[in-house]
Amino acid sequence: MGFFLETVIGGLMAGMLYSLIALGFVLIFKASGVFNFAQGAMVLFAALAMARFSEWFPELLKFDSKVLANVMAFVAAMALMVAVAWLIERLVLGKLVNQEGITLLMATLGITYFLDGFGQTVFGSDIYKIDVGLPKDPLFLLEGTFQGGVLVNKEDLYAAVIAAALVILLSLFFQYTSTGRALRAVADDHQAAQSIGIPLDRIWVIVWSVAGFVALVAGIIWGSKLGVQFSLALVALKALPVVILGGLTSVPGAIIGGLIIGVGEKLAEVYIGSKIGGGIEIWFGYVLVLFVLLVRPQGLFGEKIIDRV
Amino acid sequence: MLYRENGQFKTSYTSDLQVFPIAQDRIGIALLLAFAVFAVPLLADEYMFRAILIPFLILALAALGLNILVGYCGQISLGTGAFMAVGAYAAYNLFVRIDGMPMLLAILLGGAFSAAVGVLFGIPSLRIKGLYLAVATLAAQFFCDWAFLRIKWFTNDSASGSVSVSGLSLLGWKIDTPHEKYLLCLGIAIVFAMLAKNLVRSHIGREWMAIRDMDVAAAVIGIRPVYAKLTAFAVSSFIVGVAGALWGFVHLGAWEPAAFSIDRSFQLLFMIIIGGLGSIMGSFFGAAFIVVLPIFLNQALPALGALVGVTISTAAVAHTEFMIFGALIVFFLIVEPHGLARLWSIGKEKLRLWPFPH
Amino acid sequence: MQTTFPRLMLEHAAKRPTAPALREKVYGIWQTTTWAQLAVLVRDLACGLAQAGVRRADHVVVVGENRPRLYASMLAVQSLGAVPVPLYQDAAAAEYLFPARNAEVRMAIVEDQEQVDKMLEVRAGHPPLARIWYDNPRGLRNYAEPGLESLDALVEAGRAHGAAHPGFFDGQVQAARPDDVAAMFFTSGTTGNPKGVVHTHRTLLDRAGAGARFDKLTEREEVLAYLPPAWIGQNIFSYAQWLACGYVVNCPESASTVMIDLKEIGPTYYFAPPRVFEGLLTSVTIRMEDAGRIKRWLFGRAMEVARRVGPQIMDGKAVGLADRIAYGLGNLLVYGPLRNTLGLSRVRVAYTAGEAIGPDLFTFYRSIGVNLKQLYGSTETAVFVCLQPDHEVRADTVGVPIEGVEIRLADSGEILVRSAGLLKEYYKNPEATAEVKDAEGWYHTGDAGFIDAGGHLKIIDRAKDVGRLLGGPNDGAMFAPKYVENKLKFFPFIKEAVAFGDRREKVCAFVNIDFEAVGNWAERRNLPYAGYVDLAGKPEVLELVRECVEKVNADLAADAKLAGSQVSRFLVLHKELDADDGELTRTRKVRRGYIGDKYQALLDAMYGGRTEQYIETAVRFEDGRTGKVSATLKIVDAKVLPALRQAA
Amino acid sequence: MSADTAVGPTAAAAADPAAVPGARRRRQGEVVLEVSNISLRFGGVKALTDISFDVREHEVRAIIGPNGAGKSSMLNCINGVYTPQEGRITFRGRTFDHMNSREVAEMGVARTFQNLALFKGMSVLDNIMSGRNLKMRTNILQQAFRNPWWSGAEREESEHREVVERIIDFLEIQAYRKTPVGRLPYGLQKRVDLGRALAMEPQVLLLDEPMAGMNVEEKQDMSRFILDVNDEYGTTIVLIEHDMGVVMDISDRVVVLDYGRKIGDGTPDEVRANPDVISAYLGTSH
Repeated sequence: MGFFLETVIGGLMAGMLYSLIALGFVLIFKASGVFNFAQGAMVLFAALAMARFSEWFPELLKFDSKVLANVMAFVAAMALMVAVAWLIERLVLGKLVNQEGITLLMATLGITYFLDGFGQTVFGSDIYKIDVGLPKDPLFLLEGTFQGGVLVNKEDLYAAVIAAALVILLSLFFQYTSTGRALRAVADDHQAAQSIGIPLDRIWVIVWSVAGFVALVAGIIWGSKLGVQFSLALVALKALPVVILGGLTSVPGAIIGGLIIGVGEKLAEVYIGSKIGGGIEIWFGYVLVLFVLLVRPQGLFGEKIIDRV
Repeated sequence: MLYRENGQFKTSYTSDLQVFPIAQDRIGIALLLAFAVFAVPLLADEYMFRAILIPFLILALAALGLNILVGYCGQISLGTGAFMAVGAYAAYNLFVRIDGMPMLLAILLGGAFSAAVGVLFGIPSLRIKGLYLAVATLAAQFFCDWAFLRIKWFTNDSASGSVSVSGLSLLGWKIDTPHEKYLLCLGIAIVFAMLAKNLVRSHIGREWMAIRDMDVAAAVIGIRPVYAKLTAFAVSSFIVGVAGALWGFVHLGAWEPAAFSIDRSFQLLFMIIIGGLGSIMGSFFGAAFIVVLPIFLNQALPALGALVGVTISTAAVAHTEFMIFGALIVFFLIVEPHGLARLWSIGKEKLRLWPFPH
Repeated sequence: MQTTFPRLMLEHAAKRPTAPALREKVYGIWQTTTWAQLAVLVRDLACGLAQAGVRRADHVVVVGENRPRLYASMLAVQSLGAVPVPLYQDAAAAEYLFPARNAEVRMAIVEDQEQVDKMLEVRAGHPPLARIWYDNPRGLRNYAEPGLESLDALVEAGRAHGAAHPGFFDGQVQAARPDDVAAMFFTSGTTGNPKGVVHTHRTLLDRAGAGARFDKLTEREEVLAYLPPAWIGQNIFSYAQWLACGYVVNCPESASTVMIDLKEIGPTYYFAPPRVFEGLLTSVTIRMEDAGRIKRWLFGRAMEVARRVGPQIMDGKAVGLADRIAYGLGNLLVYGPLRNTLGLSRVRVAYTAGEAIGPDLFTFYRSIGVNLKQLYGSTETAVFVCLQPDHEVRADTVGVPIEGVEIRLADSGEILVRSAGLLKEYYKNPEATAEVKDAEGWYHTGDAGFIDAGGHLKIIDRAKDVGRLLGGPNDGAMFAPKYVENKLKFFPFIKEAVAFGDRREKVCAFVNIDFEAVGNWAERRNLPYAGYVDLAGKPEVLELVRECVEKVNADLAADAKLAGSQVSRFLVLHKELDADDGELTRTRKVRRGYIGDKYQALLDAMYGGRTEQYIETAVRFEDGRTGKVSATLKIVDAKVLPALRQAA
Repeated sequence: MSADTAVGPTAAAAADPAAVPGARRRRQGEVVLEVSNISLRFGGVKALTDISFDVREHEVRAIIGPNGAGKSSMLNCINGVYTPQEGRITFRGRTFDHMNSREVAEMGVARTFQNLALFKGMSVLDNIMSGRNLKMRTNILQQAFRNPWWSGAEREESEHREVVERIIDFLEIQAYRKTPVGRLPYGLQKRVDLGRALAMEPQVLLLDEPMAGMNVEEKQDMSRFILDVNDEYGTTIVLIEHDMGVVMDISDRVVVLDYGRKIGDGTPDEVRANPDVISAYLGTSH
């Protein structure tokens, strides 16, 4: 039982992080109808930036306050992500308005490759550390209930909390800020939004910046967990089924989807994987989603699509 | 400029329906083939065969298959690598488990298995569209990666998890020199290119394109989306599977699942984007481009660096390659969504109208 | 030629049954009718017509585009010894009425609904028109008019009738004599009713054969039939010579696809009036303007070379090696492709006729390697009178009298022709016939001209317009206004010209500038102008026109007979001559007399030696409003050269 | 006269609406298609409410109404693009409560679309050829191995090509045969759309605003084509238009919709006289 709970909790933690990345997807899809395959690349890029900046600033400016270094690195990285967002809007999306989803998807594939290449050219391609002081030591809960209690990694806990906070923050942002409402308007109908004078290009820059911010946070958390390396980009691939499961356009969907898949794949790994050679996390989420889609083509929380003729 | 079309009038539909209705084109293609079959073997050295020609032909074949699905039927797929893998491993198992199994048959059956799997993962495409489908195909990718890595049966319980084949022969003709391998691949590529061309210019091809361009209208004129999409998946994965088998058997000889990873899927997707969506010819252009570019960069960049006195590491080259591919994809999607093939046909039109611009 | 059209057709069918006789682009492909199939079709049609009551010497109207079944119908009519009367398919119903009555037409074979509607109108005014057959049933399903049937029905009926009366058809064909009437062509005279020009099998075939031998035509020629079949030119090239030589006639898919079809077929024997060639050239220039700089440069250079040596090479004259190479290169890069895109790659012989063709236009085609030649002839002469032999081609002559033609010049300068190809008569119009055909069988062409030193015929004008100068240095010299005007109009800057001089001591001319051409010219020189009147008055423009005039004068001086017609004074009119103001005919021919009276003041000024003259004229605008334009026109003197050779 | 000035059959055969419908009405048969009590909702929005009408063989039946009256939705129900929540559709005696596009097509119902739904990536020829797909029998293998010498697929292609060519000829678009549809002017694209529908050799032809956005000549041509189709092939025609003028000329009976309800049904004259129709059309009538 304790083991089960442990697994579930572990799943939830991982799920939270998936949601975090999924959130990036959803934001961008809602606002610009782009299925941003590059989200993973952005995570890697942001993490790389964060990691290297936090090394470079102390060297350059000759100080050794970790906090300061991290803060500066964070700000710089964020600025970089905004720049990236701006460039993507200028050079890519701006030129592909009103194109089909497929085309845009492929474009983001291009962006992915570019960012991966660019990031590693600029920041190097070794494994780097991010240390924002997340505690690494484990933590035992409910020791009373079962003997041995339930082991939870503190780092995960913090991460989950941060992720949750971010998710809530963004939902609020969408609900209550004017920009947020503008974003929703754009998502619902580009032409209409434009006609009531919402500047699409600026909105897109904002959205991509927000996505960049999310990517940065995700990057920091995963980075400090696994170390910053190319494989980070692949974490995004884990998040894809989450988005689809939740429904491309739904923020809560992204969160719940994340949790479902996080828990689901852990349980599956533990209870099924062990019997069939293990490592089934890689595809579990996808196959799960596949079956869900057969029932609900628009995902759990997505809107139904009607063809007008 | 080279065209002299006066007097080339068609007195029957058959002659009007030819793949190359213009005499000059027929001559051109004949010369090209003759060159590929007779001249290239004389000119190319071992490295050429191994590093460029054979990979080019096989990947072109795979791209061709993918193009049928994405370019003609408009169903995005990010799982091509998986279907190549299925083809390769199926062929492998047939080849090693059934003794006396002819190589070619094994390869074709590999394609057949791949087709079956393709249809299986294509089924979602009946309910779901575009982006959602992309994810479904990714499912295929990851599942197959896993299956061929973890399920020992597929790899014939080989300890290392890598498999290998040897003693290739075709109807008694032993195929071991690169030259022979090249000819084998060339032959298969040509045959499949022709078959594919026939399909896309027949009514099945029109059904695919109809679904791609305007699925509601297609349904209204009586095209069954189910049939159209699944046939596209089947044909596509069949060709991709054959390519996969060739990649394993002929190009690699010994391989691991990594040979068919998601990167392979993306690489093939890039080939058809750059080469030209919805164009047989384009698949070959794209493959040539993407096979040659890295090799070119590997030569050029360090040399360039040397000029300005910078030493450029192989890693750097690899990253530049990434950047260039990424940039190119975006560039083509924006500037010429129909890729090199379109540029080619525009050039051809210009030659036909020469000296007039239009 | 001891034969008739139907017999020729049957001979081809017997000799080369499977060879293509006609091709028509239908449903996207060139559907072929072999000679054998044609023979069968003609037989059925003929039997059908006979059953429907067609008798020898009846007239049957045939109206429509070039369609194989209409060709077959003409053959069928001829096989019965009856006379096909082709009429212009774009004419209005009213214009059919006179021919129908004049030829007592009882039956008509037409192309489609459009023509049927017109024929039904004709019938209203000419009840005897009892039977009408149509080739294309589209839109005619609900027509219930009596005597209206499809050609298919006719063929059916004919087949039955033919089966019932074996040997009937062949009997009819054998009964036909070469001197029977073969066809009647209505020429719209400038005044009065059109005249029916009657030709026999002999007359048409004699000329067709002569023309064919002249250019060594074979049965392998390909011809595209796109001009109205009612026009004798079209009839000779794609009917008479078709049967005489047995080559292939191709019918385009539709009016909108002629250019595409031309390119596909690539005819080897091509005929078109200058208008068509001009249209082609214009399209070339326009399309080249959108080309990139390099291409334009290449094109320009290539055309220079072509202009310089092209015609000589065409004429088989010796040219320097360097030039040969340059031309060869040009041929590879420009002329060849150009011919291809125009559909003229395979042309062996191309003819133009009907009106004078500008030298630039003419030489353009020859310089890019199209063997374009001129011929002289008319409906009455069954076209072939004079043709230009290869290697002896010039822009301002129409070639040498060919086999079987005698030419004489009347003192008036009028050209008289005698050949076996002359019309039999004008139908039911003996006096008109007598006017043009004298006792010794000379046909009076009504054209004035002369044979030049090289033995080539040179047309200068309609005989009735040729005048004489009176007094002055060249008293009594021949004055050919049209000839002068044409020479002037060949300059792109000059749109219209009117030359005066008959019974005057010297020649003076009114000139209309081409607003567009001169406009561009002015802009290139960034010469500002307010509008037509302003531009026409600019001294620079007058200078420009003077150069043209003097070039013409130099040209005329070279020719003893015409030296007197040089233009000594001219002015540039302040308004464009316009049919709405009665200055031009609807076919844009200048009405010299009317203009002379209207602008009397200007004429007087010119001959009165004044240097300028104020004029005010009423004009009618498109929208029917009328207004006045006024200007003070400068009168310019042009250099006149002495005649080079003394008159022989 | 030169090549470019010849007059094709186009110019003359201007439709004479006055005469032709008379001819047609004589050929009018019994009811082929009957729509009864159709109601359609999107979520809360009511697109159609309790619509009933019938279509007789060989007639030209118009459905008119202001924009947003639910005309297109009606067509979409008939050929199975939408599934109405209530109501039945009876076609040649068979009754359906929802149609499936394929079945509808097989039963011989074709349609054109309001805002062109052509296959952008294909030539005019291929677009119209695609309309033949139901009539094509050869299987994938035969097609893959097609060749000029011994091939059912090749023969099939040629046969259907000829049918299609007749349609191209009928619609007078010979000059554009191999042009990609995208490059054609709007009016011609409409013709291709019609051609694609005709290629199905339909018994009933649904036309969704065939003349929308056309200039006067184009409208004339189109009306002529519609009438010709109706005469030559006896095809029953159901057409939607918001432009009353044209419709009244060419149709035998007219249904009028407004806000998803039927407000009138009858011959053009009856409908013209109908007060509801007049009020519905105030301002919008052309």
